[in-house]
Amino acid sequence: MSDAPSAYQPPPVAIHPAGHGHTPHHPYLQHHFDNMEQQAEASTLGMWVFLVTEIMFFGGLFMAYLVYRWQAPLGFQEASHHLNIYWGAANTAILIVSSLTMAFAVRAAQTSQPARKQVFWLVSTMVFGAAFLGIKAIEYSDKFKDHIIPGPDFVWHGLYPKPAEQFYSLYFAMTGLHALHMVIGLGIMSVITWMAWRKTFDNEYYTPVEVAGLYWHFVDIVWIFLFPLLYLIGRHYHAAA
Amino acid sequence: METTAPPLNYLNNGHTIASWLLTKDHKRIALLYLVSITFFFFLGGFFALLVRLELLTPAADLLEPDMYNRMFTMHGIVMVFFFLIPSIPAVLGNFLIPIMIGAKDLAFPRINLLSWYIYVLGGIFTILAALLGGVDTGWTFYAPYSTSASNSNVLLAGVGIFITGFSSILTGLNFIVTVHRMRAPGLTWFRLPLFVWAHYATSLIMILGTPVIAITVLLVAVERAFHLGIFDPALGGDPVLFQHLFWFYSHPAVYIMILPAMGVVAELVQAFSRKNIFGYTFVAFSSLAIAIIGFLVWGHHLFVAGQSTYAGLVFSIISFFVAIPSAVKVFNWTATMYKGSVSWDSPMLYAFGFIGLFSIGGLTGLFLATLGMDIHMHDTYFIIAHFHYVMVGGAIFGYLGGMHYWWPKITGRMYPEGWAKFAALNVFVGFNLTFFPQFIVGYLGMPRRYAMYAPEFQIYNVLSTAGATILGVGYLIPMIYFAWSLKNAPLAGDNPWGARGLEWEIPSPPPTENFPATPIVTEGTHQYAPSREVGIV
Amino acid sequence: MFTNFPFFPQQASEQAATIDALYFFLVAVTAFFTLLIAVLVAVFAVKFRRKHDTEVGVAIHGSLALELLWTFIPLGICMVMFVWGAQVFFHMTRAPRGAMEIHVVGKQWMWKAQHMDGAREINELHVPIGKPVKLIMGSEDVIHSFSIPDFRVKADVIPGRYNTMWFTASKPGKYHIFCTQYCGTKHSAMIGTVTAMEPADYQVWLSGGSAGGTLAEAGQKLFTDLSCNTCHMENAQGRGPVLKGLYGKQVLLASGQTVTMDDAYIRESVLNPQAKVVAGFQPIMPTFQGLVTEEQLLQIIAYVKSLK
Amino acid sequence: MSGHVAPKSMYYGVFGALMVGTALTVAAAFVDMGALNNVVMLAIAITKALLVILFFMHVRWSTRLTWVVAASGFFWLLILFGLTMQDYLTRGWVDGTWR
Repeated sequence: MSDAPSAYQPPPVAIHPAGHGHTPHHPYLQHHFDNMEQQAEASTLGMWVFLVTEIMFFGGLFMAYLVYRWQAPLGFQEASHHLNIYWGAANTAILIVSSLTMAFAVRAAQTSQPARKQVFWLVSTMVFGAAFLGIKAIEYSDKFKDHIIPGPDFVWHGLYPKPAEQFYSLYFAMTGLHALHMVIGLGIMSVITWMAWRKTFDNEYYTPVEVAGLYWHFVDIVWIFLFPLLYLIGRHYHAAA
Repeated sequence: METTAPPLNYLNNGHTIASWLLTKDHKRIALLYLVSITFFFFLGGFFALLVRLELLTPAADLLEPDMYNRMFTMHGIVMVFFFLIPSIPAVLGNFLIPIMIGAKDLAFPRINLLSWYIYVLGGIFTILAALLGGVDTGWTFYAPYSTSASNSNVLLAGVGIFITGFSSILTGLNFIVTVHRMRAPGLTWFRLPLFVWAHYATSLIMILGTPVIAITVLLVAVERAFHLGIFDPALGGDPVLFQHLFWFYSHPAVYIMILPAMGVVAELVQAFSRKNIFGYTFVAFSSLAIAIIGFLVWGHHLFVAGQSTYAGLVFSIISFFVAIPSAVKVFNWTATMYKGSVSWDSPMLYAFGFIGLFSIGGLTGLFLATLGMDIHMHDTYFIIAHFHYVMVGGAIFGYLGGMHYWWPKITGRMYPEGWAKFAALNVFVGFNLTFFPQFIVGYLGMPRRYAMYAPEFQIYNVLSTAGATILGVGYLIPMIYFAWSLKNAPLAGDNPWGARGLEWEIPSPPPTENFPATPIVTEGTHQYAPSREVGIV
Repeated sequence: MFTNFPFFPQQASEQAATIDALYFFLVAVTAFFTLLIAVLVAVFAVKFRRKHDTEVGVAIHGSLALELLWTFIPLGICMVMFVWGAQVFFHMTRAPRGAMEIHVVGKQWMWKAQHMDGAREINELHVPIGKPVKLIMGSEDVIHSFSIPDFRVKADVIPGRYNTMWFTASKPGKYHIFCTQYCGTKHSAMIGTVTAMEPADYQVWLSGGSAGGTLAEAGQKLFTDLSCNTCHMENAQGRGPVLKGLYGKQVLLASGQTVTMDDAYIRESVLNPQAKVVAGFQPIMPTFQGLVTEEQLLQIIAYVKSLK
Repeated sequence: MSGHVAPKSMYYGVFGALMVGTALTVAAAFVDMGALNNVVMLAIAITKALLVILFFMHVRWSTRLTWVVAASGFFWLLILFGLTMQDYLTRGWVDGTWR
C-alpha cells in the first residue's frame, strides 16, 4: 500500500543463459535475429502480411466496381467497349513476361549465379515493367484526347453517360493505383538491382530479391483481374449486336 | 538519489536528440509514441471540453453551430485515429511485446520507427486541418456531405487519416511477424501472456481493416477534388456504399481500441491477484473470436440507412455473437480473483473500474444490436453513452491501468500511490457522472451532434458537463505525478509488484538489448502457486 | 429551475409501447449482469484481499463446465433479444396496406411535407391518430434522418432514392421531429413538430390547407408542362410506354431483366432514363435531372400512381 | 539457408499456361455466352492468379503459415464482398421496405 516496492519476488519463468553464446555472424544478419533462417522467414512473412493489406486496399475499389457494375451493367459494358482491348492484352502479356523474368531473378540468386546474371534478369523485369507503364501512358493520353477523363470535361456520345463516367472514374482509380504500384515496384527493383550488382545475393542471403519478387508478382495478379473486369466485359455485347 | 553511476539502460544509452529521433529501439519508439499520443489526447480533450461547455445550455450561445460542428468532429478524429487506435498498441504493446516474448526487438525495428514518423506526418496534416478552420463532417465523413456539401478542410483531414492508417498497418504487421517468428525458445503459443494474444488479435484487425478505410478516405478525397461520381448520388454514386466501406473498417476499429485494453486488464487481474488467469484458452481465443467475428457485424450501423431488411437481420444476429466472447472474458477475469491474493494497488483499481464499466458498455451494445430497439436509439445520445463506456470506461481505463502497472518498468521509478488512488477514484466518478445521464437523455430522443437542443434535455446535459470537469481533473493528476516521478520518486527495483512475467525479470528500466542472451522459457504466465489442478482447462 | 425531469419519452404511437417493453427487458438484463459482476468483483476484492506481502493466490486453471455455462446462457439470452427485436423490426418496416401516404422531402435544413390532397407544410407534420401513416421520404442534398422520438420511429432520408417509414399516432398532441443524421451547419435546427390530431380535426385542418389541388393533379400538370405526355400517350402510339395501370406491375426491360414499377423506378426513369429501358422502346428519353425538384418528382409519382 | 529451387522448365511451363490463359480469355470475350461470359472470364483470371501464387510466389513449397496468410487475404475480401452484396441483392425482399 506504500510506495515501497514489494518484498515478495516470485521465481523466474525463464532460464537466462549468460552472455552471447553464438557462432560467427553472417554479415547481413541483423543483431536482433538469432540466425539467417529466422531473419529470412520474418521478412517473407512480413511481405505476405503486407500483401494481405494490399489485397484489402485494392479490395475497396473492387467492391465499388462490383456494386456499380451490378447497378448499371449495360452502362459498364458500353463504357468498357471504348477501351482498347489490344493494348490491354499486350500489357497483360508484358506483365506475365516480367513475372517470369522476376522469378528467374529470384532463382538466379537462390542458386548463387553470378551477379551479372542476376542483374540481367532484374533489368529485364524492369524493362518490361517500364514497357507496361509506357503503354498505359499511351492509353491514358488517348482517353484524354477523347475527353473521357471523368469530371466536368467528360464528353460521352454514346448511351448511358452517367454509368460510363462512373466506369471511367473506377477505371482511372484502379489502373492509376495499379500503375502507382508499378512505379513503386520499379523503385524497389532499382535498389535490388544495385544490391545484386554489388554481389550481395547468393544462396545464403537472397531474401530482398525474394521479397521484392513477391511484391512484383502481386502487382501482376492485380492486373490479371483488372484486365478482364475493365477491358473484356463489353466485347460479347457488341459482338452480339 | 543515485550515488553510483546507474547501469546502462535504454534511457541513458545515448542522450542526443538524434539518439531518440533515429532510434530503432522499440522501447524508445514506445516513448516517442507516448509523448505524441499524450499530446493528441489532451488536444482531443480540449475539443471535448468546448463541446461539453457549449452543451451546458440548450441554445448555441458559447459556440456558433458551425464552430460546434467543427469541435465535435475534431474531437472524434483526434481521439479515434490519433489516440484510441494507437494508444495501447503503440505505447505499451511496442514496449512490452518484444520483452514478453523474450526477443531483443520487434522483427522490423526500422519499420517501427517509420510507423511513428508516418503517425506524426498524419498528425501534422490533421492539426493543419484544425488550424485552418477545422472539419465539420463528423469523424464518420458520411458522403455526400463530406464529398459535395461541406466547405471545410475535409481533404486535409482525409489525407491525415489516410497517412496515419499506414502507421497502424505497419505496427500491426510488425506485431504479427514478431509474435510468429521471434518468440524465445520454450515460449509456445499457450504460454504467451494474454496481453500478447490480445495484441495479436488487434494486429489482425489493423492489417485487414485499415487498408479499406484508407482506400475509402482516398475515394472521398478524389471525389471531392475531381468531382468524380463515386459516392454522391447527384453524380451517380451511392452513399450507402460509402457506409459499408467505412464501417467495414470502423466497426472492427472499435475492437482495435478495446482488445489491447482487455489484454492489459488480463495482466492486471493476474498480477494483482497473484494468480493465473481462470480459463486461459478461453480468454486467449476469445480475443481472436472478437477480432474475426468483429468483421462480420458492421451493418448494424446501417439499420436505419436503407439497408435491406434481410441484411439487417444477418448483421443483427452476428452482432449478438460478438458479444459472447466479450462476456466470456468478463466472467473469466472475475473468476480469476476468486481465492486470489487481491491487492488494491492503483493499477488494480483501474481494472476493477474497467470490468464494471466495460460490462455496462458491452451490455448497452446489445440494445443497439437489437433491431427493433436500435431504430429508436440510432444516432441519439444513447449511442454516445454506449461507446464512451467502451472507449473511455474500457480503453482509457485499460490504458491508465497499464501505464500505472508498467510505469516502474518503463521509467524505473514508482509514483505516489496515494495520489494515484485518488486520481483513479476521480476518473471513475467523473466518468460515470459524464456519461450515465446520456443514456437517459438518449432514450428521451436527444440526437447526437446537436449544437442546440430541446430545453427538457438540459438537466442531463448539465450533469454531463459537471462530470466532464471532474473527469478532466482526473486526467491531469496522473500527468503531473508521472512527470514529477521521473526525477523525484523512489526507485522501483526490477519487480515492484511481485508479479511474474519476463518483463519483471529484467532490470527497470530495461537495458537496450532487453536480455543479455535469449532466455529459455519454462512456464506459462503468472503461475504463482505450485500448480494444483482444480477443474480442467 | 428544471421543471422537466423526464426519464422516458411519451408513448404517442401504437408502436411505442412494444418498443418500451423490449427496452425494459434489455434494461433488466443489463442491470442484472452489471450488478452480478459488480457484486462478485467487490466480494472477491474484499474477501480475498491480500493479507501479507508474500501471499499468493491458489492455482486454479479453469472449469469447462463454468465456461460452457457462461457461454451458452448469455447466448440464449442474446437469441431472445434477437428474435424479439427482429419481430418488432419486421412490424416497423412493413406498413399495412392502405396506409395514408405523405411525401416528405428533407433539404438543408428543413423538412417539407406534401399530403396527398395537396396540403403542404414546412417543419410541421399533421397526422390523424388511429390511422397508419406511411412517409415516403427523399432528400434534395445530403443524408438526413427523420426521427420522432415519441413515436419511436426513425429512418434515414437519402438523396437519390426513397426510404419509407410508418407509424400510427395514438395520442393527440405536439411532438418533436429531429433530424438525426448529421447534415451540416444547422443540423440541430432541422427540427419540427408533428401534430397528432383527432381524425375529424385532421379533416378540418386539411380542408384549410389545400389550395392547388391534390398531389396527383399537380403531377398531372407537370406531366403536361414537361411534355411527358407527347411520348407517354394514353394509347400505344407513343414513343414511350403507356403508363396507365403500370404501377406496381413487373416490367420487362431491354436488357432482359425485369423490374417492379415502383416509386424508385419512376424516379430513376425520370432522372436517368437510359438506365432501365423498357423492352421494345428506344433509349431516346432525355434526362430531367435538374429540371424537376424532389417535391415535383413526388408529385409526378403520385400522378403515375393515380393512373389506374 | 536456401528455399526450394524449382527447375527452369517449371517456370516456362507456368509462363506458357499464363499466356494461353490470356489468349483464351480474350478469345472468349468475343463469344456471346450471356451470363457465362463473366464466369469464364473470372474462372480464367482466378486460375492464372493461382498459378502465379503457387509457383512464381513459391507458396506451393512454403510453410502452412504462408498458405494461411495468403488465403486469409482473399477470404476477408470475400467477407467484404459477400456481406455488402447481401444487402444490395436483397433490397426489396420484404414487402413495403425501404426500396
